[in-house]
Amino acid sequence: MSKPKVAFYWCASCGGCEETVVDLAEDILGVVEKVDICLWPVAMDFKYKDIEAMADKSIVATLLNGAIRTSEQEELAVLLRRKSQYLIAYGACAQLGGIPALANQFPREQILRFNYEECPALDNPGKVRPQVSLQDNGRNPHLPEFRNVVRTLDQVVDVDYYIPGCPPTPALTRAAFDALLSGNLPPKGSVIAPDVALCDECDRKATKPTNVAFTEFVRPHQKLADPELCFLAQGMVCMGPATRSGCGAACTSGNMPCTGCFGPTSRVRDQGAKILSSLCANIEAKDEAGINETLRGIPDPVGTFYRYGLAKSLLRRRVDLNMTGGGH
Amino acid sequence: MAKQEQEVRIGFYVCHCGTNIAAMVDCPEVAQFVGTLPGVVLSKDYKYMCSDPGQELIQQDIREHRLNRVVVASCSPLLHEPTFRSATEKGGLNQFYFHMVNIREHDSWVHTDRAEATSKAKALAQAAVHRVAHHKPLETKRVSINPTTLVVGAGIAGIHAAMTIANSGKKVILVEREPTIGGHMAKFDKTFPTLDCAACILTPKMSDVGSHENIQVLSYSEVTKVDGFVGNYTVTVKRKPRYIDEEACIGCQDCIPACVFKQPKFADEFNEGLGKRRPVYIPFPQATPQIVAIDPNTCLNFKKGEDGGRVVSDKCKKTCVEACGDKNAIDFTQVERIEEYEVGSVIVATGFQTFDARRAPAYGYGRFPNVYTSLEIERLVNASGPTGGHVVMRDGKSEPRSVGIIHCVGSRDKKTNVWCSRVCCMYSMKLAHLLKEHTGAEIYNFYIDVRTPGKGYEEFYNKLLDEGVHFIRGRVGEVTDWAMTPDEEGKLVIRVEDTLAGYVRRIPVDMVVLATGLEPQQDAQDVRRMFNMSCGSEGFFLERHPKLAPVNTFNDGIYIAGACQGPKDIPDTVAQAGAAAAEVLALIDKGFVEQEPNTAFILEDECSGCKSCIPLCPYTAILFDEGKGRAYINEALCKGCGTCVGSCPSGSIVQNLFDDEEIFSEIEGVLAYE
Amino acid sequence: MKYGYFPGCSLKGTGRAYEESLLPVMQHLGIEMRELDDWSCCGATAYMAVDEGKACALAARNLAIAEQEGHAQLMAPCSACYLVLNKTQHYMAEYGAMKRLVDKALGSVNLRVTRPTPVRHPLDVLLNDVGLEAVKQKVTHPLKGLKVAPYYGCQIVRPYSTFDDQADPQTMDRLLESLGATVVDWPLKTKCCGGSLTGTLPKAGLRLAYILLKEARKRGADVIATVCPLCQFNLDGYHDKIAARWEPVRIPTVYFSQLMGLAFGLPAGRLGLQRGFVPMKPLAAVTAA
Amino acid sequence: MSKEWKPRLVAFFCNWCTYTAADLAGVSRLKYAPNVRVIRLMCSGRIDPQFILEALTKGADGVLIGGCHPNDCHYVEGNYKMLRRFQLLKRMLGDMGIEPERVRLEWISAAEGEKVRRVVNEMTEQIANLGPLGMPGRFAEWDREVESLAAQIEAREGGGCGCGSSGAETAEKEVAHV
Amino acid sequence: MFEIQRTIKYEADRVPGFGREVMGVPGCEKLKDCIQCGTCSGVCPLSIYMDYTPRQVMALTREDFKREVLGSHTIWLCASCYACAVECPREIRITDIMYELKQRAIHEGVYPRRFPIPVLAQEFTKMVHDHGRVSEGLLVTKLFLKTNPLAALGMAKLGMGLMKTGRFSVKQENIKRRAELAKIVETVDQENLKGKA
Repeated sequence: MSKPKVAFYWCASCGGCEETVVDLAEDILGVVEKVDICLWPVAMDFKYKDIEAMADKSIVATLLNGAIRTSEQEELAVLLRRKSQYLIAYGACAQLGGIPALANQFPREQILRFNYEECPALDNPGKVRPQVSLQDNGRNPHLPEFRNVVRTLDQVVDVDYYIPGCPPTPALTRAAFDALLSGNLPPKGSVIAPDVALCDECDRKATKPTNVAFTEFVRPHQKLADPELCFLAQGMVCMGPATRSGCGAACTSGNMPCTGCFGPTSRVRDQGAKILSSLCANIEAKDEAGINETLRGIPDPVGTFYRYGLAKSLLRRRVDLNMTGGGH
Repeated sequence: MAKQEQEVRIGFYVCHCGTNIAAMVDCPEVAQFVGTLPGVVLSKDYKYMCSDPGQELIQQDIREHRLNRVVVASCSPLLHEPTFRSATEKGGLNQFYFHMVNIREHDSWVHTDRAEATSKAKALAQAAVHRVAHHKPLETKRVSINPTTLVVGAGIAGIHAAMTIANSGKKVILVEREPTIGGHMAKFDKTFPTLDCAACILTPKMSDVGSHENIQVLSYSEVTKVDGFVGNYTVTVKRKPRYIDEEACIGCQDCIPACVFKQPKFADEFNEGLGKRRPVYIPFPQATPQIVAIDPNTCLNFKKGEDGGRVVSDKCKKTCVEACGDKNAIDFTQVERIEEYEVGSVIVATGFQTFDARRAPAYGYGRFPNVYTSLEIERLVNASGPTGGHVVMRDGKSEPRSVGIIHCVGSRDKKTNVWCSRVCCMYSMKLAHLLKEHTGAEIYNFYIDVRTPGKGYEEFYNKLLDEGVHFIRGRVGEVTDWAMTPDEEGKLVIRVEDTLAGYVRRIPVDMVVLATGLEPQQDAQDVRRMFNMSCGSEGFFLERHPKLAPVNTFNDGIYIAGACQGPKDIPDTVAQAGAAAAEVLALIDKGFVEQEPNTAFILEDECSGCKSCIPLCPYTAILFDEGKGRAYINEALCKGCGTCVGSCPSGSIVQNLFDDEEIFSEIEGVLAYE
Repeated sequence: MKYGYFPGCSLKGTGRAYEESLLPVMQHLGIEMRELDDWSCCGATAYMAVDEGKACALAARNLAIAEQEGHAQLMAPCSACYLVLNKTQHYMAEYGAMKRLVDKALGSVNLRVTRPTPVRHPLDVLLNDVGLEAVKQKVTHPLKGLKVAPYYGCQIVRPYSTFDDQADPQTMDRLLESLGATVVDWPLKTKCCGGSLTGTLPKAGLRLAYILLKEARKRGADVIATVCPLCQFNLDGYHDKIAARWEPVRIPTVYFSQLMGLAFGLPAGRLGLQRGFVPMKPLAAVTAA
Repeated sequence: MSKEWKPRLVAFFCNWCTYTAADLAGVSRLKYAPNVRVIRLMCSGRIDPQFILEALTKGADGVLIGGCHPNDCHYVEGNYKMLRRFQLLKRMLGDMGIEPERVRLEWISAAEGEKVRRVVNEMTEQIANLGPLGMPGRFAEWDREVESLAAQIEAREGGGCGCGSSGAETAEKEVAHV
Repeated sequence: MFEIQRTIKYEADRVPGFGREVMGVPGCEKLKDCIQCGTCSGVCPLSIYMDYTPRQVMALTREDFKREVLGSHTIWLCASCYACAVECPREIRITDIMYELKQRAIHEGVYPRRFPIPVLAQEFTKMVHDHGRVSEGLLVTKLFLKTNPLAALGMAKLGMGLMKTGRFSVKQENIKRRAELAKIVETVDQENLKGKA
């Protein structure tokens, strides 16, 4: 009997998730022993044709990382969905939209204009932009279309499991493989991480007093953080209480507050709204002026609370943007 | 989260409420629409759902159609939710499988377009249908009732309520902020319409209260803080120093004439400033308790030095202490004390204050000495008043030969108080009668409308007409002291339109009496906050329902009686005090209350122990288990506001009756209908 | 302190003594008053009786000019002007339809009212902006012994005024006291002087003037102080007729600003005092009496 | 949206003050716009910002929050907690392109039936002037670009690899990233 | 001998809708709240001369007795002292209602012809309209010539006195931008017409 086939694919992502696969270190050998990696563009050459040629459901599991922004990414998502028994959103971008989804605050036209015309580091005197289709000396090359909206994987195709994180940890990845290979699978749609917030595993938990009343918020670059004290007790926005655990509290151990990459728990529909609710309720001031003064320390609530989750948030995208490239 | 173990089978009922709903909402159409929604097994419209047959219908359907959820669209849940919950329970279901839709107060009564109102009813009904599918069976919790009752305010309302409860063998703590109980009624001379003497009917009751074994009177004291909930309140009472040891004082009053002030010198509050008293005084002869008080603002012993420090004047010879002798009741070192009492229920009977006549400047109160308020006249005609019942004007000798009584001062006026004070017509006529009786003067009543709805009241009006008292229908424009004609010289001139005769008239009188209206006590808002009650827009305490729960408030275990709820006369006040006492006794006899199970609880396995919720609870019901590293809620302390639930960043707190799923589905449902 | 100045028609006609005394007094106190360019009649009480919309539009023209000229505040000494300009602002704030009508009408001649320009009465300015202390400092000839009955009339206390009590106004009382005068307490401070009825319906109108004069005399006043050109005219101009109808009640009526001028030691001849029918006795004579 | 559009407002009212005030408005037969649908909660402190976002995404054109006046909260200070959340939420919604008028917080005591009438009417008018928020419609519009792809894939099922090309339809529709 | 007069009012004597129309005018809304207490008449300095007291005018207006109200002396006796409006316990702006009734009386031409008050109002208005300002001397002269030339004689002495004290002039005051004023008035007229259409 041949080894089960496993695929890795990447869409709008930074490559960090691939690093995690590499970070499995020698364990990757154990994985390779048990499975057959049939597709891994970062490491191996392949052609779309090869995948298309595969029988439907012939891949046991595809771990797809990155958000979905272009038509090519959509097509591959659809294709891999069809070829795979289990499609796994791997990492924050595929699960929640991730950092790329912060682009959902801007109209496509503005993004293109900046990147191809206005960016100070740019040398593009002809202001040439990529074309979807081009007639050139009888050639007719195509490029993927840049979509208006950044999407999570499950906003494009059906997803079976999610492995969270920016990037996911090797341990969770291994756990996912173990579950896949053993057939001991959680219910469909599960996030492969504990369903408890980060504080649960944070070393600083004990240092959080029970009577926090915020009088100011400071950002990490404004203050040298106490290496042991709960960040919230220091007035620093930490997304930990609203974020799943499972990362081993990597950031807080490294003296940085949690930024929320593991996404919310299963009981929460909108991670940003929840941390907002919790932080604000605990502000000390009672009058509008005082409250707003305290809140000056959070100059960009969208960027702060939805750093990874904007595409998956209830609003998904800046709502006054239309679909013809224009907007506010 | 909670698994739906069985198929959801919803019964939906839309009530016509006679025509209250049906006139503006097409009830059959709503029923028809809801019948098409998933999970709805049957959908009916009915004339009166709250009636017996309506409730019976629900019970029968639950049994016959195996319903496991019930939704009724009718009036406000604040009115009939208990009714339908009970019907649901009688039908054999847990009562919390019921949900109510408000399509009367929030729909048919406030809208004018039938199609729109019907659409809204459908949307609201759909929301309830979505929501009720997520309802879970809940149990109410029983809390025992502390059988001691706090009565706040010892006017006639507080006195009557306290006596009623105490007579049934239950303990009462009666708090009064003045040095004596009795309230306004103690100041009145006669009471309308029977003209029996107020003191004769009130003072025996006062001394009964003072000596009742079940009543503890805390006079010269104020409630400052209330904690807890129905059945179990902790009340903090501030005992103001009266500089008299209440245990030691026997009420002999020997100290009063012994005071270095040979003559009474200071304005006497009880006599509305018309009389004088000494720094050591007893408000009036029948005061209860019979204990003197020392007023630190006038007593030389408390004289303040230039720097504000206490400088005992050498003029104070402490003659009062000397007169007290061995009793040693006078204690200048007394300070304010704070005491705590545990009670199960509270009757708030804090009464009213009279309108400040200076706020109606056209009538010259405070400018012209012979313009009086009605309360001043009560004292002036009172045999135990400052003049011994001899009606003389402020010069202390002349009797008025003509008196104008102006009704509605500070009532029915958008610039001051808009409401009718209910008692002024009657007390004005009573004073008219008494003034006439005492002086034989010509009496003119100036009124907008004479309102005498009460037993024997119209007859009293007839009696006054017989006595030749003038009744002039017209609201007085002004009271002045400038004369147009010789007979106006030296008089107060009332300018008024006699609206029935159709002439503007100028009427010179010696004395003007302003029938000032009743308004909420100055500190009514503070009292309201303390007891967690509501106020109407005019500032009187709001009853739970004007007809069906007139002495209840929105806070269980807190009742109101008397004029703090709205202007009323003595018979109505006493009736209401009795009603409040009956409510309290019913509560005590039942022994327990069932609490709405809307408390919150923390999902232990899912709490991360972030402690965000802990400081948010105003009742310190959330605690942290250091061992488990999790927070937990002490259900007994939780009052069910849900603030922690809305704030839990990982969604690990659940509020019964208002859990996230229920609310999300309600939101979705209310918007699902276009 | 700077104010736009809306004199109104009367201060250029029968009430010119008001302007003649007010301007130097204000100048003496260091207050700059700039007369609105090409102001038009406020409409007074008569216009309202003919067409409310036009009345508001015409009054608003002056508010627009004040705004155009950049005045933060507008001083209107005449009671009728004070009332009408305030009333126009109230109507525009309260009634959307009225505001739209006025905007349209003003817009047709490129005028615009975009913000409320506070309309102030000189008494309000003197008490609340200048302050009685500053007034007192300027007093060189205190009005010692002069018994003055302060008469406010109707329209500066009712119904839009916010600077004084409607039933028992005090600002002029306190101002007169600060000039050293003795203020006579009388109950008719705000009673109607008869308004325009003294001319059109003397039987009714003059009676009101008569009552005021009679009561002032009865209470021992040497002089009545007014704030309104029409009140001054009614109390000063009809003594013969009142005497013929009822009884002689001769008592001089002057503007409060004239009394201020006297107290400040400004030349009496330049305060318009010669314009009254019933002359005010020289101060010395009063004081001696 | 075939019917004439009318604003739809979802209101979250606290049980003790604003819900009671709305009952009072009913008992007093005050008339107001029928556009608001009330969801009752025990306290404004219970209002999770998720509820507001959920209402907006499910089709509400505006959300009204009613609580007890400061110092009057039945639960001491739940209303302050809502006020604090509201301050930041309003700003955040602005950053997300939602007009501030669409979300409104009002303190309405049990006695202020008249205020319920006024606020609902005012807000209905304001939102009528703003026009629909129409989030469900926007989501559908946004997702159309994905649906069109799915349709294309369906159409050429079994054909050669189309990866890297968006097909003629897309090219026609949109020739360049301009 | 005495003449008897019929005082009964029939429904036909009413002009239905009149009251509601008046209450629809800015400033007059609160008339509906009147409780007929008579405070207005009680404080009105001129009520003693009125054929109907202000209170009665309120009642008659609300009950649509248009002819009685517009024909009454009361509305012309109102001196705009605002005492009634300030004292009214129902906050009815009685003075403004009086203005409205005066306007209607003039508009319908039912005011007493040689009664000087409405003539004054109209002359005043005309002068403001034409010249932008009021020249009091000229106005009063015109008024007396129009209403009661004989009475003018009685006023001659007052006029002389005014002239002597430099307060009387028959010179017409004018503003510069009279066309601007005319345009404002014209625009209001047009808008009023539009409103009626």
